[in-house]
Amino acid sequence: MIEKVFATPDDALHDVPDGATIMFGGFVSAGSPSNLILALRRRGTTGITGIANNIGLGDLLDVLCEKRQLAKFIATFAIRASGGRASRFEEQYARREVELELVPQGTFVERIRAGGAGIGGFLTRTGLGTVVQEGKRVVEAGGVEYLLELPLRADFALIKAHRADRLGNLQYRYAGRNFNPIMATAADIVIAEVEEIVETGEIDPEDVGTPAVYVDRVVRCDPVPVRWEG
Amino acid sequence: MIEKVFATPDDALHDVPDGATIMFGGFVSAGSPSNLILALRRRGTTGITGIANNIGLGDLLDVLCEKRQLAKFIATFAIRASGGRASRFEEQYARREVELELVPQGTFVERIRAGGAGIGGFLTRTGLGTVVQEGKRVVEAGGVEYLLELPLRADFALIKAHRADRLGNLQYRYAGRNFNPIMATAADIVIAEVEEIVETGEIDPEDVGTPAVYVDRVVRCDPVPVRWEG
Amino acid sequence: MVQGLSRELIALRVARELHDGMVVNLGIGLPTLVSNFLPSGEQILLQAENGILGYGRISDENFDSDLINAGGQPVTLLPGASFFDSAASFAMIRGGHVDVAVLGGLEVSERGDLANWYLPERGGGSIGGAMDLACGAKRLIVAMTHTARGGRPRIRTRCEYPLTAPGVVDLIVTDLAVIEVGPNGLTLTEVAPGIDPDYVQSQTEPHLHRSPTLHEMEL
Amino acid sequence: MVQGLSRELIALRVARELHDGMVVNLGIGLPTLVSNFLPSGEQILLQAENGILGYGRISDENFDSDLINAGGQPVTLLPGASFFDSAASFAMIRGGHVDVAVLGGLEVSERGDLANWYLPERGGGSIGGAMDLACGAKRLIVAMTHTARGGRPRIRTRCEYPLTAPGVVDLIVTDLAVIEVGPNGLTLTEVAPGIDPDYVQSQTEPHLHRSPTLHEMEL
Repeated sequence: MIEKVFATPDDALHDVPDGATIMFGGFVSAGSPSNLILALRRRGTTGITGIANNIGLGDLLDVLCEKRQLAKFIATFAIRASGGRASRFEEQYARREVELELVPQGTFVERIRAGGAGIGGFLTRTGLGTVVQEGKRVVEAGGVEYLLELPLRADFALIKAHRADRLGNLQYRYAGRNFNPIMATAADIVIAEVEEIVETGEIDPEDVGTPAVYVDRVVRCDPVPVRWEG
Repeated sequence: MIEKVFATPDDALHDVPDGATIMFGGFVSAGSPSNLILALRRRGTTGITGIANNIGLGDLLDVLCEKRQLAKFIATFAIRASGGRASRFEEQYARREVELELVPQGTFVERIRAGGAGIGGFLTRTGLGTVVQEGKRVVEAGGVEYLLELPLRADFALIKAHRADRLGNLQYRYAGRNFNPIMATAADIVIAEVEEIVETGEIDPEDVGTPAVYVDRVVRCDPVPVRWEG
Repeated sequence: MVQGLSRELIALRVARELHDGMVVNLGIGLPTLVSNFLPSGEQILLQAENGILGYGRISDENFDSDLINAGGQPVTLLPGASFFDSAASFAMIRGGHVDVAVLGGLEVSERGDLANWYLPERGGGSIGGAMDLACGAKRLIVAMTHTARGGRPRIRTRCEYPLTAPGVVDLIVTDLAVIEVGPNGLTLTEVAPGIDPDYVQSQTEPHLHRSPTLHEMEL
Repeated sequence: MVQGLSRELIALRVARELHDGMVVNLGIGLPTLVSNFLPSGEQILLQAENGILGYGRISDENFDSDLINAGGQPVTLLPGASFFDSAASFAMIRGGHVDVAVLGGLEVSERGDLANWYLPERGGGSIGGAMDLACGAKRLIVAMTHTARGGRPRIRTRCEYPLTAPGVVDLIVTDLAVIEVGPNGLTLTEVAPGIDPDYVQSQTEPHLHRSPTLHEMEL
C-alpha cells in the first residue's frame, strides 16, 4: 500500500520548489490549512503563485508576505474597500510588489473544478460588461452572450479536512468544505491537514467528501485557532 | 411553510402535460424512480421527451413504450449491440417510431449540471472525431481543440432518494446518487420519490445530498424491486 | 437636517420583501442586518455562499471557525440546514436557485447597473461573490444609504465606479426611499416617514417617476 | 485449429498490468472479469462510473439494487470505498484521475483509434461511459478477441465502425497476443502460449513490429 501519512506539515511540504503554483483551501476562518501555511512560511519557498479565495481575512496566508514569498496571487477577496488596518498583502500590493488577479468567486471555483474535471473551459454570464471581461473571448450560445472562462490548476494544493483515513479519504465538517474538495481535484500533488487520522474503513463511504484518489499526503495537526475580527 | 409532501405518486404528477420534457434519475437498477415512472404510465401523458441515462436496462422506463408515450429520448444507453430480447424501446426505435439522441455519459451529466448551474456551455474532448461531433462547434482553448457542449434542462425531473424531510432535503444511499442530485438542479419542477419522510431537522446537515431549495414535491413509496438480468 | 432611516430600519424595510419559502442571500455589511427582521412563522432559507443553506442568527456562543457565514460571522443553524462545497454553492447562485439577493451598493444606475465592489478613492475593493450573486439571483435588492459622504448621490444616470454587473438591480431600498427599477427607468414607490418626494428627487441624479400608489413606508 | 487464451486468461493477463495504488475502471463484458485476478496484497481501487470508488467482488448475496457496478452487477465494498454522484464520477474520469481503463473492443486501428460501441451489422449500440473513459483515462487497455466471428481481424489499418475515440489505445490484449500502440504503430510484445508470431500477424491487418524482447506470455 502507498504510504500517504506524513509526520509533520514540514515533511509533507518537503519538495515544494521555489516558483511553485499553490492552491490553498479555506474560506475566511473555515477549512483553512493553517498548519500547512505556517510550515510553508518556515520552509521559505519564494516566487509562489498563490490561489485562494481570500488572503488577510481570517486566514493565516498573510504570513507568506512577511518574507515576500508571494510573487502573484489569484483570489476573489484580497483588497478591502473599507475597514481597519491594512494587511501585509494590501501594503505590498499597494507598492506593486505582488501581482493580483481578482476573480469572481463563482468563476474562481468553477475554473478550479474545470481544471480538475478535464473541462477545457466554460461559459458564464458573470463578469460580462465589467473589468472581468478584459482580454476574454465572448461566445454566443443559445442566443445569449457569455464569457469563456478557462481552467485553473496548480502544482500543489494545500487543503484542510476534519478527518482522513490512511488511504487518503477525507471527511469534512460544517462549512469547512468550501474550496477544499474542489482544489483537491485540480493539483498535481494534494496535501491535506486533518484533525484526526483513522484506519482505512473507519470513515463511512457515505461520509467521504474527497475520495482517496485525489489525496497524495495527509498530516495530522492540532487546528490553529483563527477568527476574522473584521 | 410550503407543503411539499404529496400523498401518492399520481398526485405528485397531477400537472404533467402532454409534450413535457422529463428527466428521470437512476442508473440501471440504482436510484431509479420506479413508482413515479409507473404513475406516469397510469397518467397516460403522451409526446414526452425523456432524459435518462438508460432505458430498458434494469429500469422500468420501458413501460412508457407500452402506450407509446415517448416521442423522443435522450440517453447514454438505449440500444444494445448484443444481448437478448429487444426492449419495447428498441423495437419502436427500429421502426423509427421514437427519436433517440445518444450522448456520452460524462457529457450527458455535465450538460445537465450546466443546465442547473447557469453555465451556458462547456468544452470537452469527449466525442471529438466521432459521430458525437456532428453539428457541434469546435472551440480551441489553450492550444487544444474541444467540442462546445450545451446545457440540458427539463420541465420536470422525477428522481429517487432514500429519505426526505418535510422541507425537501434529500439523503441518498450507496450508488443511488448517480444522476439524481444533478437532475434535481436542472428542472422547473422536481419530484422526489423516497422510502421515508422525516420531520425537518432529522436529517443531519452533513448528510443532505440535495438541499431543499431544489425539491418541489416529495412522495413516500415502497421501493419497487428492480434488477437487471442482462 | 433631514433624518432618514437608520441602518436597522433599512434592513427592516428590506425584510418586508421576503416571503415564505424563499431562498435568500444576504451580502456583507448592511444586508446582514436583514436576518434580524425576518417575518416570523414563515420559512425563509438563508444561503451563505461559503456553503450553508438554512443558517439562523449570528451568535458568538460556542464559536466554531468552521461555522460562519460569508461575512465570516459565526452563525447558528436552523432545522433543515445543509452544507455543500463552493462549486455547489455557486451552481445554486448562478443557476437561478436563489430567489432574492440583498447586496450593498456604492452606485446604482437608472438602468439597474450595480457598482458595489471597488472604491476608486481608496483604490481598493474585492469582487468576492458579488458578481455571481448580482447575475444569478432571480431578484436583486440593493440596500444602501441614498447618498455617499458629502451628499454625492449614489443613484446615478450611469455608474462611474467599475460595475459589478449591468442591468441587474430590481429594487433599491435606502434611508430615504424605496425605488423600483424597470424598463422605463426608476419609479419612486415609497418614502421614509417624514421625507418629501421632492427631497428624494433632489438627492437622486436621474429622474424618478412617481408611482400612482406612492406612499410613506410602513415600518 | 489454433487455440488462444480463454476469456478468463485474457483477463488474467490484463490484471498483470495493474499495480499498487492504481485507480482502475473496468468496462462491461470481458474487462469485468479482470476483478477476479487482481494482485493480492496490493491496493487497487476499482472505479465504477455510476459512482463508486473501491468496490470489491461481484456478489449475489444480499442483493441491493443501489449497490451495483456500471454493468448493473451487484458488488461488495472494500474498506476505504466511497460514493459520489455521476457528475463527480465523470469529473474523476475526464479529469485524468483514473490510471487505467480496461475496455472491450470491436476494432482498434494501428494509430490507436478505438471502435467499441456500435455494431453496424446489428444496427445497434450505445455510448454509455465508453467515450469519456477512452478520452480521460491515463492509460487505455483494450481486451478483446483477436478476430471477430468469421475470422475478420479486429486490429485494422483503420477502423470501419464508428469510433469511440481516435488515438487513445495504449495496449491491446487478445487471446493471441499483447500488442503495444506507439507513435510508430503496433509492436508485438507477447504471444499466447503455443502461438506463433507469424500466425498473430496473419490475423492482424496492419504490420506488427516485433519487440526485441518478444516472448511468450507468463500466465
